[in-house]
Amino acid sequence: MIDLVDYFLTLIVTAMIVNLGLALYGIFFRPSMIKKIIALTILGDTANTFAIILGYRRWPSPKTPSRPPVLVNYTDATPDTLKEFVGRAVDPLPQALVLTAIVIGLAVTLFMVFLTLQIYRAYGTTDMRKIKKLKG
Amino acid sequence: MYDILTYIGLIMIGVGAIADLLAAIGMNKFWNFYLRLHAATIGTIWGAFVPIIGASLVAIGYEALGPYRWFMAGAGFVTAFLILILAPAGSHALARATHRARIVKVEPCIADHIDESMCVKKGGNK
Amino acid sequence: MRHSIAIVSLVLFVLSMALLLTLAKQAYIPRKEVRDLAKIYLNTTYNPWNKKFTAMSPEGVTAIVWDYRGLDTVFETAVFYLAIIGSIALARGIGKYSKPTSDEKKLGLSLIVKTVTRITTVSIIAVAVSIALHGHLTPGGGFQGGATAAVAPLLILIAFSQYFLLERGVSKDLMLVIRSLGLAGIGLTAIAAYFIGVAMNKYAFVLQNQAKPLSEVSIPAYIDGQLISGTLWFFNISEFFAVMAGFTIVLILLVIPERAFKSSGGEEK
Amino acid sequence: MIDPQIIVLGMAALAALVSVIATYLAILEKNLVRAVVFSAIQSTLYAFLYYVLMAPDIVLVYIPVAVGLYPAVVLILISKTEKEEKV
Amino acid sequence: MDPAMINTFILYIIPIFIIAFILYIIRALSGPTISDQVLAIDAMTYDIAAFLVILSIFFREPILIGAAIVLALWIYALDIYIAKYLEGKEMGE
Repeated sequence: MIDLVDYFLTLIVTAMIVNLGLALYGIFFRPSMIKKIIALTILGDTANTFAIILGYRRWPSPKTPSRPPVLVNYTDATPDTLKEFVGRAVDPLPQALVLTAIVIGLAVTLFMVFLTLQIYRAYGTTDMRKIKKLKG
Repeated sequence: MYDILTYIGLIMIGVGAIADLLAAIGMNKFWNFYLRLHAATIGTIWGAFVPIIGASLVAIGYEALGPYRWFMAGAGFVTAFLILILAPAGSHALARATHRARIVKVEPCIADHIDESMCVKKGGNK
Repeated sequence: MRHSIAIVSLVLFVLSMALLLTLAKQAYIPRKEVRDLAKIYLNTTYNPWNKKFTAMSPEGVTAIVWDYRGLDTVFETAVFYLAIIGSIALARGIGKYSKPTSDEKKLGLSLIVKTVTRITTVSIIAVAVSIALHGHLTPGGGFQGGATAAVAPLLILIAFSQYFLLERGVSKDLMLVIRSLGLAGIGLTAIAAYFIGVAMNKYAFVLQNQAKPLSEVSIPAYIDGQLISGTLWFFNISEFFAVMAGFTIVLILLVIPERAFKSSGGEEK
Repeated sequence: MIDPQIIVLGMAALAALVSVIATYLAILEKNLVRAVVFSAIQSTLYAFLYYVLMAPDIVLVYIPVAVGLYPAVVLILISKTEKEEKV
Repeated sequence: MDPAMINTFILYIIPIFIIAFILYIIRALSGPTISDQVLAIDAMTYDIAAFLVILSIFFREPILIGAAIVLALWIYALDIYIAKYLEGKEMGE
């Protein structure tokens, strides 16, 4: 009998790998630049999800779920609450890295949107195959 | 005192869940965009507004959360209020744009005063 | 549906592959323990009993973003800044354009949407500011608040029109000023501890928050009994303005109508 | 009594599985507006996934970016350029 | 009231929400027109927002509730964009 928790976590990872493959297909083999931008956003999100899964931890016991890396009752904190917090909280480092990655990804996507817009204004198409044949 | 709030809240959550299920069935059973708007109304007001209010009431009576339960109840009421004003406005904008762009015809139709050509009367020319 | 066979086979592939990987114990499975590095971070993020290493912020993520890994974030802000600058540079060469002479009410969406958007915009700004100001206590921070606040001008641009924003003084130049102020705030906060150290004739680091074993300078963690976690609060506010203004500039440039480009001598299609 | 962890992670697995379908349709769809809508579905599901994986910070930054800003920006681009992808 | 009883009740409620969610997502993926899809996403997301509030009671984590507010706010923005696009005007006017 397989462990269902193991199976579900593996399922999430496998689904993310398939999403990664689909997004790569979109980036490499779809002709439209807009479709490439959409695929690129999906690729970035999927890569971020891998980092989040890396920082997850399983529930310490069936009654106590793991918790976000935020200490809630900081005003009346004692060493015991801190110990309980360290025993249950998930890893904060991947979340901190993903946080900036998402905002920078948006800025880069905005840059690519402007690039596509200027290409369309200059050449009248967003099809990569036609843009490749253009000279000057 | 808090027990009564908790019971009311749990009943509201249950009612909301069942209403949500009915709205989801309606969303699949109706055959037209304008008919599905009715199902969406049930799904947003009864299926989201009511359970969030219920969850906030449960949170007020939840002693284990400490002082943070007031924060939780307040945030829940804010969310419910936002859904109450945002969901109808959103579906209004969508329905108006759909009607203006002539994407979907009004199918079980008696009279359409905005645009008579969008109206498909029963037994009319198809 | 056209794609139904492909979808069913894709789902079956995912399910069976996951089953195989689980049986073979080959996939990465999170355990009940976190890594030792994460334990150090979690132990010291708010720890009044360990004054030498703590960041004095109950929020682990904000503490890492602006304290433990602060230099990374400063350079990431620089990357963000350069991407926005690149977008502005690409959008140059647009001629003057005027407001269409038709009725004011024809611009934008219907009256109901406009009224609801007025209410919503206020609540968006309120939510964004609360996310940014409480970034060191509850989930949130400068990036979250800035990205949240950037949706408010976008909603106004789309539900009303861009002239609604421009007539009320929210222009590209004002946003550039706010953005520069935010970036200057980040820079000043980063070197604040260093200047305090110079003034007090002690050792101090750039991007230092609380006292460290080698330097005793620390930015006060409490002001008037309220926990502000030293530099984190100032970093969050500055980053909020920088991110919000940066996105608003790009969005204002993006919705300029196409006839502005044509009137400046672009190619006719 | 069933283990609550199985139910919670099962929801996350369901969201991940549906996001595969949404991604597939977003990549393969020829009408670009529909591709953006499918991409929005995928973003919503990812946000739910992040919530279950206990990352409220990421949810707070991901929802404005992926549901609020990406579709708007790409829709503005589509309305200025082409709305069909010719394969 | 006993927290364990509340959690048990929520555990029985969760499957109903999941079935509703699956039915919504079927419509959101297969809707014949874009309007149908966006309407289904709309209903689905408000459903998820309510679900997140209930889950934050289930997890006993009050700070997780901020996600629900943000989700409820932004899905309205998606409606507005699609409506503006369908009306066929220039996006900024």
